Amino acid sequence: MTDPFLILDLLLAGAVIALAVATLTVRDLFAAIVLFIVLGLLSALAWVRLSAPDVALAEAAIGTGVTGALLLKTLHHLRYVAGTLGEQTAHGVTPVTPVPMSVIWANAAFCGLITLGLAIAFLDAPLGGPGFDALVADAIPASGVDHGVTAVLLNFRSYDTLMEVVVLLAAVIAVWQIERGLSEAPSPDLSVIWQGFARLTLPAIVVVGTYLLWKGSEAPGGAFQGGAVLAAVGILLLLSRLYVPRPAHRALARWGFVLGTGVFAGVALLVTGGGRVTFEYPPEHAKTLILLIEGLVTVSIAVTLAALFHGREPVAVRAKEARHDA
Amino acid sequence: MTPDLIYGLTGIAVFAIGLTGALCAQDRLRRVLALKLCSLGAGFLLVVAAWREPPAAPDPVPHALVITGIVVMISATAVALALIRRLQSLEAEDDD
Amino acid sequence: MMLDLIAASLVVFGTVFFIAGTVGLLRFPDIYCRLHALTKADGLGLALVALGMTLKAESFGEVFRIVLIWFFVALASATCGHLIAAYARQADREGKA
Amino acid sequence: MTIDAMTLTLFLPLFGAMAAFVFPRVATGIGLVTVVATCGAVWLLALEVLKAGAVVTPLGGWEAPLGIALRADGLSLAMLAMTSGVGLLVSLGALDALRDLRQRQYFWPLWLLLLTGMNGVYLGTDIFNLYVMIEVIALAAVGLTVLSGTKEALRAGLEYMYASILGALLFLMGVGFVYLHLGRLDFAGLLEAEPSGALSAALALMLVGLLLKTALFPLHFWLPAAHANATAPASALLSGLVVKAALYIFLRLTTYVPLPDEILVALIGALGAGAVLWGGVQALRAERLKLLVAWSTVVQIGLIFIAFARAGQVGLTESWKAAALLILAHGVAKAAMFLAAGRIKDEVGHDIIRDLDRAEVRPTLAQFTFALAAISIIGLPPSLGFIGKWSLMEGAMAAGYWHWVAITMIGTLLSVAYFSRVFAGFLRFDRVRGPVGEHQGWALADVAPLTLAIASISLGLMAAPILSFIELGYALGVTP
Amino acid sequence: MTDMPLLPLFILLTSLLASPILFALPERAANLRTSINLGVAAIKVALVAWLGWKVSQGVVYDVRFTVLPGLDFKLQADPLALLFVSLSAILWLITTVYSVGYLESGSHRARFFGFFSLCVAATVGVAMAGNLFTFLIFYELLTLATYPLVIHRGSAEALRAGRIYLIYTLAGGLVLLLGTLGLWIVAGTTDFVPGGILADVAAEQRLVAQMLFVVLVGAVGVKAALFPFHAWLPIAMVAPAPVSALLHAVAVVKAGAFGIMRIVYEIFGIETAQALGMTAPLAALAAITIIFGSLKAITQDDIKKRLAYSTVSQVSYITLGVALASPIAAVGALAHLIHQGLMKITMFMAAGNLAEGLGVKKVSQMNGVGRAMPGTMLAFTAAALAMIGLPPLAGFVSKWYLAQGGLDAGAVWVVALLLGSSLLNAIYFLPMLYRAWFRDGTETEAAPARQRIGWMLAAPPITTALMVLAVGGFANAPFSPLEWTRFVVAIEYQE
Repeated sequence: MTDPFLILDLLLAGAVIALAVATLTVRDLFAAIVLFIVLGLLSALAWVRLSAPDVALAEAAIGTGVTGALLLKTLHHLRYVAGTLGEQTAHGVTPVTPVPMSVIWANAAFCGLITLGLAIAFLDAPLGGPGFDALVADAIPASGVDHGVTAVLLNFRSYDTLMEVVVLLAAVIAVWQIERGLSEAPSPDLSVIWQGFARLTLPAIVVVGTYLLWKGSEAPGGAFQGGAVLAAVGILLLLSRLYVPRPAHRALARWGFVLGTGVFAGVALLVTGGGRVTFEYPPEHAKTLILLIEGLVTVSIAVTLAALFHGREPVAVRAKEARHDA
Repeated sequence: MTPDLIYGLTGIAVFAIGLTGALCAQDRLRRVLALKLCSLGAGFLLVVAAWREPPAAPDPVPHALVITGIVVMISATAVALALIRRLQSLEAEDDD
Repeated sequence: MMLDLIAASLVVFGTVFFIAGTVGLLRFPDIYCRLHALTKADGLGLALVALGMTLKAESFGEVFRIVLIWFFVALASATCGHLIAAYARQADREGKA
Repeated sequence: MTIDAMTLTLFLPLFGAMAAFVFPRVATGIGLVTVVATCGAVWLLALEVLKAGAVVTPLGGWEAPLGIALRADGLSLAMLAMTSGVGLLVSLGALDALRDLRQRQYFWPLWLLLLTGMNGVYLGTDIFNLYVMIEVIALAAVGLTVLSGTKEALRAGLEYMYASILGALLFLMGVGFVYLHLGRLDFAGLLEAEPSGALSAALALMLVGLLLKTALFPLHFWLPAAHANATAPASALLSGLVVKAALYIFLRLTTYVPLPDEILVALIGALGAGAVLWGGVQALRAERLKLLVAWSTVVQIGLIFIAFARAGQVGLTESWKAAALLILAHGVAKAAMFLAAGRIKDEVGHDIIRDLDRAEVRPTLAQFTFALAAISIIGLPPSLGFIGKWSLMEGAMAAGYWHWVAITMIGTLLSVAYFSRVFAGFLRFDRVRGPVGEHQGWALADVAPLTLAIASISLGLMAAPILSFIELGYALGVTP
Repeated sequence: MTDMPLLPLFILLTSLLASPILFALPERAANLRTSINLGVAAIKVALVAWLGWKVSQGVVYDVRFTVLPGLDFKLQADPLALLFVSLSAILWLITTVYSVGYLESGSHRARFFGFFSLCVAATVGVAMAGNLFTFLIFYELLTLATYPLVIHRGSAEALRAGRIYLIYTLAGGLVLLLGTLGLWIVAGTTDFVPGGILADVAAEQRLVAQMLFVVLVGAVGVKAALFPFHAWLPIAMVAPAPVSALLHAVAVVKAGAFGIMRIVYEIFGIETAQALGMTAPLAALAAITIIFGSLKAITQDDIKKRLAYSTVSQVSYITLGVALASPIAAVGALAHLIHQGLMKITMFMAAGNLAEGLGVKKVSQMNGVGRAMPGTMLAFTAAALAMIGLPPLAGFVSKWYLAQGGLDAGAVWVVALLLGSSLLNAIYFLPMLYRAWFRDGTETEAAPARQRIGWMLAAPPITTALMVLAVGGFANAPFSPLEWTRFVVAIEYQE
């Protein structure tokens, strides 16, 4: 073995695959979600090994952190509705019939075949092969930022990024639409200690989130990671009941969701003219504009993710109406 | 043997596991988990594809794509979970 | 050289505590004991590892960040431990009643 | 600030969606204005394309492959025009169909986001960008599917969501393989690609993902319930427009990277044939009107894939046009049909086919609209559907592929059979007590579907200009 | 030169545009509906007359626009088209009067007249189609527009009949589509050209041309009720009387027969068709249908069904005349297209009057109806006698030419066939006449149902009966159908 890190790589890879299998096979759903969270964190670690700290941060914060919170909240809701709170169940909704061994083997064989086919194709491709490396290197100086990933996200492929924020917007609209009038499972009664913890950590998280955002132009970090960390603030606030959404906040929330998208798209349009096309920031203002966009997009992402966690639109639902609506 | 090879195959395996789970899972929540595995596998593949033998820096474009993919995936997950919650409530009401 | 040795042994000690904590998690009979093993042993393990890392730090800023990480992890694990214990006790009571 | 028409077609609905979401009270007004304005933008773009053949904008000033370029040619414009045109009429139909304030205030932002996503697909030239766009479409479409809030709709919506996510992830995995092989993600790169294992895997993953999204048999399992249980305008959008986005990507991909294998081509054709037969039989058995219409979508998608299958075969490179015509025809006719079905359901109070003839109220205008749309979907002259079927059969016969001809004909007969069940329900009177008024149940809301249905028939007479238009800037083997 | 090149289009549009207006009219606006109906029908007759005048002056009409590259939507007004157009225009006017009277108290009148108008538009389109592609369009439109009329009564029986009708005709349409596509592929055009367009193809790919012949003629043979595709016609008789009268005597079955003419004369060319060896089997099939239809007619007790089987038999005279490949027989065939239309529409309207006025629907109930409804029954009698072929009535003229054509083509069996068929005609028509005039009606149950019928029901059959007499009696006058027929045949046979 030439590189001792390869042992780490192999261990990590083995753990990732084992966790993936375990996530789907472990009986208790709560355990499955926890295993999934561990899997996400280990994947993030692997991605750090692959020199992708931005991606690792995003995965840890959004793909694992916020997603994990969402999954657990949902599981809580399902168990509350089913009256199985505090039990270990293999199902959230419908009772699961035991799976015969033959099906399991068939699944394994199917999974193996897919892996095999894709692996052959993967080995066929040139590793470390062609890419955008040279193009990015050439274009970075004109992009207004120094960090490659941020340059790609907010300049070279800013269109994708705008649409990504649009996806987030679509999600929150859809969730509000789906959950209107949904009566909520009461959140667990968290003690004073939790509230103290929240009070203590919240300012620090805000600082970290802002730092990640600010740092994004030159080092790993940026709007999405920062936004996710700030969303954690929102989630903590919601869980600790330090903040309770009220119907009056609805309009503000709507503005909060569209703020980032609106400014992003607006800037993209405003810079046009004089031979410049959409999204073509004038080089002398590029950094300012990108920072402006990133800042506001961060706010929107944070608000949106927190809203996705909270779920239903904060409306005053009278008990009778809720019943009828459902 | 290089890290990209190891993690590339890992990613493919995770994707395949997720795919199998998505097709076979009986429980709604478990299916979401399976789909998350697929997305993780795809993330692995792109991160691996961006990797270059050090000291060369990796290609930032796939990294940006994976970040986008992660955000897209959480949006989709949130919607799916909202559907599951709502549906469960409706079905529970019917049972009453 | 001396510093390296101290740092390394601190990290190794820390790891030992981690392993002990993990064994406890797997082998102890009920949730309170497990929690006990996890929070105490892991807290100490983390502190030792962090301490070892600070000795190897290149700047004061790095030391500061390591300390910050330790502080928040300790805070979080204490809170979580409390929450889990409280939740388990509540569930136990309801089960008995 | 000088904004080009292409950007406008994308950003207008986006801003409209945001405005409609932020100001829910005036969402309807904002929505209508936006859709009309989008139609205007498409018109401007059409003028440019007519002049130049194809229009390209490298967004951010970064040329592909580093940046993302928007490109409009005849085909993409035909899709855009269909989307905004059908969208406008469905929007008008929605004015009446959505009576619940809360439904309305969510319908508009979701529908406008859907429009953004679809316009983005038709202008996109970068496969990762297409992935993001199909996700925009998916989330908005699921939101629309469950607009009615019924349990059935939610169940169907969840299945749809799973299928959508899985399809998108398969596509994303394919994108990963394309990057591995090529190091770039634009269409031009695909066109120059050397065949390899990685490229085949990429193509297989992407195509399967798209098949799942377009619901080609046997991956159609999610479609009938989703389209049947949504509210009528949502069904019209889902069935008429949304499945077309994935079909369009499929068409683009298979023309830039021709399907490598005869067997693969035959497989796609066989699946199309399976869709035609299975969907037809299911439509014959469907108990509810909207479910029948949804199954007929499965059939039509199968027919379109039969055209695709031929597009991959040597000497039949022109048959993509048949596919394009069928896509356009189905888009217009199916939107009309779902809106009409919704109107019938509104007036009669249910949409159980067996009991349609018990109704004392016969919304004749909506029924007439339904029948007109059925003419186009069955493929009777002179509708656009007929022209599409004609082109498909012409190509297949000229090349001696008699099995495709036979499948098409069987499909036509099946569709006659299942639609005549509905007509019988419309026109039978001996099970009603009391007089039946022919002119009851007419409403202003019938205008939108009727216009669509008439368009689906009369566009057939305009097939020649449509054909010459979709060929603009779309030459095979030419870098986009 | 022509001062109005779009005249054929206008003729098409009169009834096409009238139909949405008729649909939209409220049920109670009966007077307005009648005015529109009659007005449009009259305008159409006037336009057709004008067209006829212009065409006889040698003006050539050709309205076309491109639908697909190389494929045109084409309307033309050649003499053959004119023959059929004038028949449908005039009979539409008469039947409209009849329908107004017939449906006076019925329901769904808006829908009825809307589709009725659409049917006529389709028939006119079939007549004036300049190529097979256009023909196909209107042929299918005809199917679709007649379906709601067939099931107009909305009963379970009507719907079953409608389904059978739809399956037969749409399947036929699908086969026609197949044939048209095949023609388009092998010939590169679908235009109707006197003398045909397939001479070269037939020489090189004989088998392909033969298959094409079978497919195309088989497809239109469904509407022409050619054996064994005739089953839909008697079943479709559940439709209201005006529908049976106009559509199943004139529009639909004639569209099929007309299609056979177009295909044999102007797609294949009579010489090519003969060379392909396809005319003899077609003639045989026609002969079988003639005898079969007549035999079936004898066994029917339902008046309309008896008439329907008679139609099956009589329409095949046209096919026979075409298939004999002799100019004289062709004159007979074309003349029969007109004559049979006039005769059959008279009889159907009379049958409708019997049902309306006396509740008589079966042959066995016809005792003494002649005294109860003398006008109607006189018309019926004239038409029946003409149908049997009593000289100098219309049916005799066409049969005479057919027989001569048979001799001309060296097929002596045709004379025997015609004699036999006339005998069978007599067997199933004469008992009806006998019952009507010579049996005492007081013993029938129908008498109590007796009610007076209005002039709108009584006049049309008498008018058409007079026309039957006229076209037979003045067969050789200028502008009579027979004369015009000779003119057409001269073109088709390129003499």
